Amino acid sequence: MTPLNRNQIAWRAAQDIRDGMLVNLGIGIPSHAADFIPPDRDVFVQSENGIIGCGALAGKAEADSDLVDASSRRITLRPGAAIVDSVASFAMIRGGHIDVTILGAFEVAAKGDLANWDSGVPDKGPLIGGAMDLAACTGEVWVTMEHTTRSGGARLLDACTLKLTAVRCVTRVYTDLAVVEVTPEGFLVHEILPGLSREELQARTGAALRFAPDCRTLEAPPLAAA
Amino acid sequence: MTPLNRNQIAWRAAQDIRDGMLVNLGIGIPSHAADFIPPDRDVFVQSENGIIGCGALAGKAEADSDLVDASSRRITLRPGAAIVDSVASFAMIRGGHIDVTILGAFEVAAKGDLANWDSGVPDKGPLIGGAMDLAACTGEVWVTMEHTTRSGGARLLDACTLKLTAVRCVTRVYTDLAVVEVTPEGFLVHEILPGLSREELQARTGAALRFAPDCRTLEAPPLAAA
Amino acid sequence: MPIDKRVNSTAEALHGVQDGAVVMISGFAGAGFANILIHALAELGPRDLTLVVNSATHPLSRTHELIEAGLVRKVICSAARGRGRDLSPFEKLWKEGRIELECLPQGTFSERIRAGGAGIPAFYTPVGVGTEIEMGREVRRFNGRDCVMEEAIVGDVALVRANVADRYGNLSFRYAQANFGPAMLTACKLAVVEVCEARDEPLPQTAIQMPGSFVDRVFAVGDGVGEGA
Amino acid sequence: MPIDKRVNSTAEALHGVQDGAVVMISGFAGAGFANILIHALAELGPRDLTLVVNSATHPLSRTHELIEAGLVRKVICSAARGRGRDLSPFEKLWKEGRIELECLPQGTFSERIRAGGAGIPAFYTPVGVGTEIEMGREVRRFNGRDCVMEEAIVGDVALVRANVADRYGNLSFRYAQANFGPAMLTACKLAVVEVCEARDEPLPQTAIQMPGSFVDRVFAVGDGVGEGA
Repeated sequence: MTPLNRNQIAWRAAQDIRDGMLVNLGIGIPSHAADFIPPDRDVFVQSENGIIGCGALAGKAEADSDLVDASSRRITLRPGAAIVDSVASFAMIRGGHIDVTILGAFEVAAKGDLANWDSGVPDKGPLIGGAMDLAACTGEVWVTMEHTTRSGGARLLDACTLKLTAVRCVTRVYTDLAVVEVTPEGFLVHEILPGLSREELQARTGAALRFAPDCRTLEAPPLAAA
Repeated sequence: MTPLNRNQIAWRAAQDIRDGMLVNLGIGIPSHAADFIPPDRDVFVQSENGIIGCGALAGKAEADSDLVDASSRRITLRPGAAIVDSVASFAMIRGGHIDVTILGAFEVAAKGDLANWDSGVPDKGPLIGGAMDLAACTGEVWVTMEHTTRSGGARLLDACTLKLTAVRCVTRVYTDLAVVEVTPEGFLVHEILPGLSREELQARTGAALRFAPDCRTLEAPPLAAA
Repeated sequence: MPIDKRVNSTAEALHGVQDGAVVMISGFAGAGFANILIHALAELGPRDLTLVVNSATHPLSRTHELIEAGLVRKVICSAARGRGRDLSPFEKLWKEGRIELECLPQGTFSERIRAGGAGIPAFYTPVGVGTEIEMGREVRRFNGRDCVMEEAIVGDVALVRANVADRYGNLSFRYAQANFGPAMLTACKLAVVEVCEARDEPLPQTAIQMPGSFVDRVFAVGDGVGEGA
Repeated sequence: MPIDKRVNSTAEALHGVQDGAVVMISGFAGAGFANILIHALAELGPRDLTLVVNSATHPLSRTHELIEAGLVRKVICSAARGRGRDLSPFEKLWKEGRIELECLPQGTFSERIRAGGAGIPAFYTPVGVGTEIEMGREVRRFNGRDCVMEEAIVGDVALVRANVADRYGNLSFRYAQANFGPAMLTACKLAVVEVCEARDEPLPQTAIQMPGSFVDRVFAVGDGVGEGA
């Protein structure tokens, strides 16, 4: 039983991106989902700084300091890309025009609350960025994260302990151990890592899990760690 | 004693447009002010449909149905003209970025209230257009109009009788008989038609007039009637 | 499947528009009327429509066809006065009490549509204070100035005219053609655009005035035919 | 006198900026920092500034020069966390209680600036409900959803980077360079732009992304020098 690595989590989430979607990908694991979108799906990736249609990362020769995504990475544009200013970018986000946003998280509560902007590190300044807008206003909010903290603490909880990003927003969670839907009745597991028992998964989770009748094994191709 | 014709009223108002101003000109007399701006002043004319830098009316050969001002007139662009959409155009108007708007009016009250969108003609539908935004949010609101109605009724009043466009907004009134400033103490006449006595002007006005210490004669060059 | 928002007929362009729909129609002062789509909608004939259109009476817009066909229950606009003394089709039905009217300041009209597309449920504006617009509205003072609260307007379908589109729905407009179009495209569930030309190859990024992500369907009508009477 | 908004020095560009000014600084993710103007402002040295800037800590922005020089009383931003474990200049002063901080969701940050320039004193947004943003804010329900009221932000001076300007102040931006710039130019009494190139001849209408009517002064810095460290 080997938990998925970060690239594999990103891969798994990417398989659920539907053809024609407009998606926003957060920093970290979510950003890698762009690399694993199945090639038969034509997807536009939006970035908060106004890029609609982010392409691959720029090679050294083509890198341009004005062509960046919201994570300050120098990128390229895909065919059909457009660029707007920040006001229009967040009008697009707040107006619900993004189909799905994939975000990293520290904690997710059983009713869908998300904590992903303040890990409680002392002294460091706050960083809200676009997370609250994306979480509060996007129709589907998917979270990719490790199922537990490094010290084994649960991240899927009855109630978040860290500062909230938005309430009742997360619709799905992709972890290294499971794919979990957030339903009005709480967490519903759709996929579980092969070799991991339901009891073991529950033991690593801070809220009651239910299991879908057709709960499957969580599988991903071998991928180098991100 | 000949009252100014409509082109002369427009001319007189145009003399007060200062160098570098961004102005919006309403339908009717105000639109003619564009023709009389002194040539030493570099002025941009904005139109509510998003044109910033209206030029002269288009000749037949250059007329383009997509290049119109808010009055549906086919126009040209001046050098340096820009075009924005309606949301941005009214953000500009509401945000106070227009220096002066010159509007037609049915009535102006001594405290600056403006009535210019509904003349009370029965049966006809209402037409607000951009008048309320322009009147409420432009720093200087100048009115050009005949001093009285066709039947001799006063248009400068203690209180408007027609539906209001905005309250406490008009700063100056240019009529065929006088140039009148709207002050916190009411109407203050700065210029009066030669041959017209102060008493005669007062008789044609529905609110008390005061006269500036340096009150001058109202003069305009001979111009064909508009 | 490669994205391609181009459709081949007005029937495809308007598929799904139903009775009771809130229809936003762009165009101002003669520029940007989606007259082919408006005409097709009149022929399709959904009833009980609410039109969100700057003018209910502009002679160069075919909006009057929807009104004359008796398809319109309500108009939200900033201008509803026909030219001259005779009553326009809108004014006739309005006088007879057969069409409801909400007439707004043009900046409030455009900003309410923008708010609808931008996830802003309501905002305050000083425009209309002290006028009949104030009636029925909440008034609140900010920085010493009274303002009225205005709520967002959202729609079911937007009918917008642009100049050139690409397969992704990216748009460019000619001169004053954009006007209410971009905002309306953001505020409606279904965003339909008629264009002179719909290209297979993408528009260059610098030529795009409206990202295709706000556009659902593009219908090419050829040069000029959508304009005028 | 023919309009010409081009100035020949940073001193001219920043003339009149005073102690206590609210300074808006554009730029995001490495693109669009007006670093020549920011550096010149730090040398000019007005005190007690309030900065309205998306990030108080971006390593490619020279905003830190203003902070390190002790000129800043308050920062309004959406990001104030430096990279790594060491504290950034902002975080040091903030920890010591020497800089006040208002950290906002980025869309609320940009929309409040836009509101400041668009004559909207306040608006409602669902963003921040149920979070610490809600504290001290009015909450109101629209269409079944709680929203917070947010007020406009206005400023004294905007420092913005663009690519090309003309004598009228019309601007075009490269790629993601615009970001907060257009909104900030509308929201400030004095709008100053640094550009690679300031042309005498007007930009073609189709190339203008920001009308010059919102721009007061343009300073040409030549290609590339304004960017990066």
